Amino acid sequence: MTVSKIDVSIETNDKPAPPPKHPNTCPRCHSHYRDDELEAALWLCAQCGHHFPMRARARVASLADPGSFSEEAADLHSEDPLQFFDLRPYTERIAEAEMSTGLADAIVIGQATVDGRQAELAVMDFAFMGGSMGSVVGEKFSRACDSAAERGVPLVTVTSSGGARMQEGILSLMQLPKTVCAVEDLHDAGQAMVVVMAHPTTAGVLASFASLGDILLAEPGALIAFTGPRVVQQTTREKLPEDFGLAEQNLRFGHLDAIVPRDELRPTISRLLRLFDAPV
Amino acid sequence: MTVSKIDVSIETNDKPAPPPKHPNTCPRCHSHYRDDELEAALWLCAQCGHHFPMRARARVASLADPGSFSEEAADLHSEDPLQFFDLRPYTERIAEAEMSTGLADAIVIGQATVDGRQAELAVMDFAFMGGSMGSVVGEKFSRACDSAAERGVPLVTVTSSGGARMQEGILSLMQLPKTVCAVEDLHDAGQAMVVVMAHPTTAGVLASFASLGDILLAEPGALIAFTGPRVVQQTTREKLPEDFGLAEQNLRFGHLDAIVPRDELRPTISRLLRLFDAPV
Amino acid sequence: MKNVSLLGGARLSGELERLQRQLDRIGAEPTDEDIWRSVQLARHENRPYTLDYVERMLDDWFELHGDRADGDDGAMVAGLGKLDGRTVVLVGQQKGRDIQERTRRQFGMPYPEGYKKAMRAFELAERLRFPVISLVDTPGAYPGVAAEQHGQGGAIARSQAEMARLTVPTVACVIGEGGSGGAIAIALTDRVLMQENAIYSVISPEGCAAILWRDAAQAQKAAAAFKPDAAHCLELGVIDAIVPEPEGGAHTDHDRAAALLAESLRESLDELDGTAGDELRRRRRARFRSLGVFA
Amino acid sequence: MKNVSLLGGARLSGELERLQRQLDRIGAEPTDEDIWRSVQLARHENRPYTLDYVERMLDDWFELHGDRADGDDGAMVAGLGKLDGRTVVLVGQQKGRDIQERTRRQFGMPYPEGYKKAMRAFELAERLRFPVISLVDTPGAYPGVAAEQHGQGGAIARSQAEMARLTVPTVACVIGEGGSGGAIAIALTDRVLMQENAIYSVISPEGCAAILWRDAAQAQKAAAAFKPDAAHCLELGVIDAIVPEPEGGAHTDHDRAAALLAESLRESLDELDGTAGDELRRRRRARFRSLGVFA
Ligand SMILES: [Zn+2]
Ligand SMILES: [Zn+2]
Repeated sequence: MTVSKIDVSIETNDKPAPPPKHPNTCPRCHSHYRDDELEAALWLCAQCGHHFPMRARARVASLADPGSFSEEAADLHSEDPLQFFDLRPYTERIAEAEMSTGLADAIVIGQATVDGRQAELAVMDFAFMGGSMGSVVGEKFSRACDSAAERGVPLVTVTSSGGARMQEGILSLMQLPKTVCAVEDLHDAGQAMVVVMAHPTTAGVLASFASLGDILLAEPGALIAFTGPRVVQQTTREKLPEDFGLAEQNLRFGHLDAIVPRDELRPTISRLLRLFDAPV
Repeated sequence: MTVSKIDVSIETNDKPAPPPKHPNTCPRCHSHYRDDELEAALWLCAQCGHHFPMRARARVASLADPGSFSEEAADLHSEDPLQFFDLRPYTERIAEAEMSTGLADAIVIGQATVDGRQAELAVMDFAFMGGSMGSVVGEKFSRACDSAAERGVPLVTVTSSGGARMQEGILSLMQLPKTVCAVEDLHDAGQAMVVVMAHPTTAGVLASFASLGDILLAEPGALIAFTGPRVVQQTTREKLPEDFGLAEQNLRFGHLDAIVPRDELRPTISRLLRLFDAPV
Repeated sequence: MKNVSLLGGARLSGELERLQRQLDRIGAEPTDEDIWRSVQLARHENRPYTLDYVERMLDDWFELHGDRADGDDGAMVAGLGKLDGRTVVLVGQQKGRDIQERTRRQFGMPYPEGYKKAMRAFELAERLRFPVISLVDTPGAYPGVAAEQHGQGGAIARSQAEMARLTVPTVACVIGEGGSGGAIAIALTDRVLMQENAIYSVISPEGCAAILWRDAAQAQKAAAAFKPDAAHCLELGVIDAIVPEPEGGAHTDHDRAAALLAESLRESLDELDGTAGDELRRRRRARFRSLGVFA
Repeated sequence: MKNVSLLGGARLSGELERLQRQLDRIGAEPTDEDIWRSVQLARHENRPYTLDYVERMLDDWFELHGDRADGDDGAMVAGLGKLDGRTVVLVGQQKGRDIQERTRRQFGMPYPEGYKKAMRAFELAERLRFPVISLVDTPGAYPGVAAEQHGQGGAIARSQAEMARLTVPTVACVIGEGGSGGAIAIALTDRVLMQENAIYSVISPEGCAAILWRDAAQAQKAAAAFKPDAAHCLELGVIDAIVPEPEGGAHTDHDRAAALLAESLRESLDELDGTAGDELRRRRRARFRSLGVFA
């Protein structure tokens, strides 16, 4: 009997690396920041440029023209189709994530303008259960595709995900083909998708809609991997290259169009919306 | 001023390797054969399986059902659009090739049945100016595509070419896009192409129709390269792998579906014609 | 079990009836032990693999090799064959029978090169109007350095996208392990079938246990929780039908297993016959877009 | 020169007139010295390269990187930009200006990875309905071990096939060396232009001389024989129009050269505007299928 030792899922799923002593300590240069300092600086380290995690609503605010964002499908909530119970019930984990993030799930979608040009935004939030992709993420992303197609505007997607929502079992896996089909429908409607991969973009999200953008951007230092370094190391015992799975390696191997620092994202997306003739 | 030292063309063009003392001596195991022995054995060395060059008409006879081959466009001849003259005039080289091969140019096309199934055949002949691709090769191959499309039958192509017909200058290069367009028209008509790459299939032929077959077969030991080993060696000074550019390497690197010994070609093609539902 | 509603909006009534019949036949909800037995049978070393079925189901098999770029991935098989006189393109992961073959085929875990080979086969099918059969049997896509460098995630995404574009009939069957992204990469099809003792899951039981229970040895508990068995997949609308296996499991009688699989594939292809290509595609996308549970 | 008939059957009469005007302007047949001067100017180290034109002709340039498989080939540039307010996809080989850049860009000789990057750009153009502009400037595809192993011949063939399938308007211009298969890989377009001092040939003069004269030093003689200059290419129907350069050659005034090129590209795109996609494709294929001289 062959028992596979392979785990192709997501090492970071629901289990983010332990936070440093103070959450606003830069892991690279150890500078400390107050919340308002980081917020004013787009959560970039002023000393070394490290990209701190950025929450979905802050991300939307940093990209959309002030007051232009109109959220869609904000009320969609996960069900518990498998009555899943590991060390705790899934329903309890969701309730806790809702409380701590103020979000209904790991993605926010809606209409906005960027420098006066219309776009649809779909922005993931790693803080909600590791940005894992359950039914709600799949459904909301798909609706963002439809909204963009119907209004004839490009879709701008920001990804950050540890992978599957294991508690939804096989339905979590089905969000891969579901979102792929939604992107294909968007493309058939003649609309473009720009993807910004933030840290981390892994597993199911990378293996579905995130890789299907017409333009693929990434933030510096973001982990972009189907299987992350720890699982690769454990499974294959291979020696890993220095920058294994990082955005920089992905660019070198031809998987990205550009690495764009966070403070240049807005002008870059603005330029792309002009190129895609997004309506004013 | 950058003067390029790169010659991306064909080392074997019009300049085949010097023949061994006796043309029927196996270059691998040095066995000798009479003409009729080789002919009876499909020009395969009985001792080591070496594939001797095979002429176009013999190839047709080995694939088509007896009496079924009906040649097309047999009367097409090259013109001399550039009045090309190197050490000798192009017209003289053509006349000589015609005399020595009994062919009008480096390809033979026509209708045939294989095990009772209809197909179009397009078979190149390296003996005619190194199988170089001039206007006549391009035109006849394209007509073979049209004939196959019109009759609703698959096209079976056997390639053997050193590359471009330099004496036709830029028009020789234009046979690449020309034959590519012809294959696209064939595919749009819903018909399949099987390609058999015989030694050597290089340069322009490889970089156009030969690579576009739905099924790519090769004979054992055939050189299949855009740039052959000598030019690669001279240009880059790289150390070449043992089997550089050979069919075996191409299979390993994913560029071929199968290597098929010559005496298995006919049953293989017959099977593919069944799979393509070629008319009886 | 009946309190979980039947999902998958885009179905025809005839299909709903067949679903109901299958649910009735299954009868009682599988116990945790039943589920674990499926996990073990799905991985049984004598279970028939893709090429075992090919050799029993198809005539005139011609295997395609290579991705036309980097290599020929042994973990993915692609080719042409005749199923009852009809030419089909077949793709499928392939595990190895002995240790040499397992190594050569990476235990059925494809590199990006494998998915590119599959995509090439899909393109050929589309060009020449052959239906596609996809046999899913993988622990997952290969988790290695070169696989990542060559774009494993992107390859899986693009393979699905390619399948979402096809206008020929397509049928997938999970014949062993349907492991995660590596499986769905070739399973975005008009009909999705699953053998009685196959499993289909977003993560291996061991992986799930290691993450959620902090203990890989809790695999049986994890499997019971995420329910990768065919009956539950059918109930959730993830698959369209269950393919019966010989009494005791497919490994007990390869010939009989192949005959049963061939019959189900034929039935699915017959159902899809005569539907226009763009309508097939529209329904295929609607089918997958309907999957998920939310409020 | 007039005794060689005008080839290229599938032309419209308006285009024939323009051809005739251009032939008249050229006047006398280029001498062997004229041809050799073109060879030298086409390779001049100060000649504008693809990115020199991009920066002068296009607004909002966004460069695409990578083939989504193996790497990002510096010898091939691809991106999006605005030409007079119209979004276009542009691809082109890129030589290097200094020795570091030349090395990084392999002297403008793409690997298969470069052609795959171009194909990706073509697909994007097709999907989003942008016209394609292709700037050709290469001694040829890279002749190395890895390039062969990754399928140089197949990549060139498939890039052409991709271009033959597009239903958006496409224009190519040879802006320097149009060297052999490496050039035609991105030049199967609705309109093919050539700058006054560019060359377009099936082999380099040195390569031709080495093979036919058994002496690479006879390059000038070879060039005179196979006539890679714009006037002869126009006469043979291989190109549709000649793009003028500043007096003395494009290297003397990059801005002026870019303005002249932009004007010709704009004119070509305007001509193609309003023709249905499948008709564009039909004419494109007919154009290339008409090339050749035989009896
Ligand atoms: Zn810092
Ligand atoms: Zn021998």
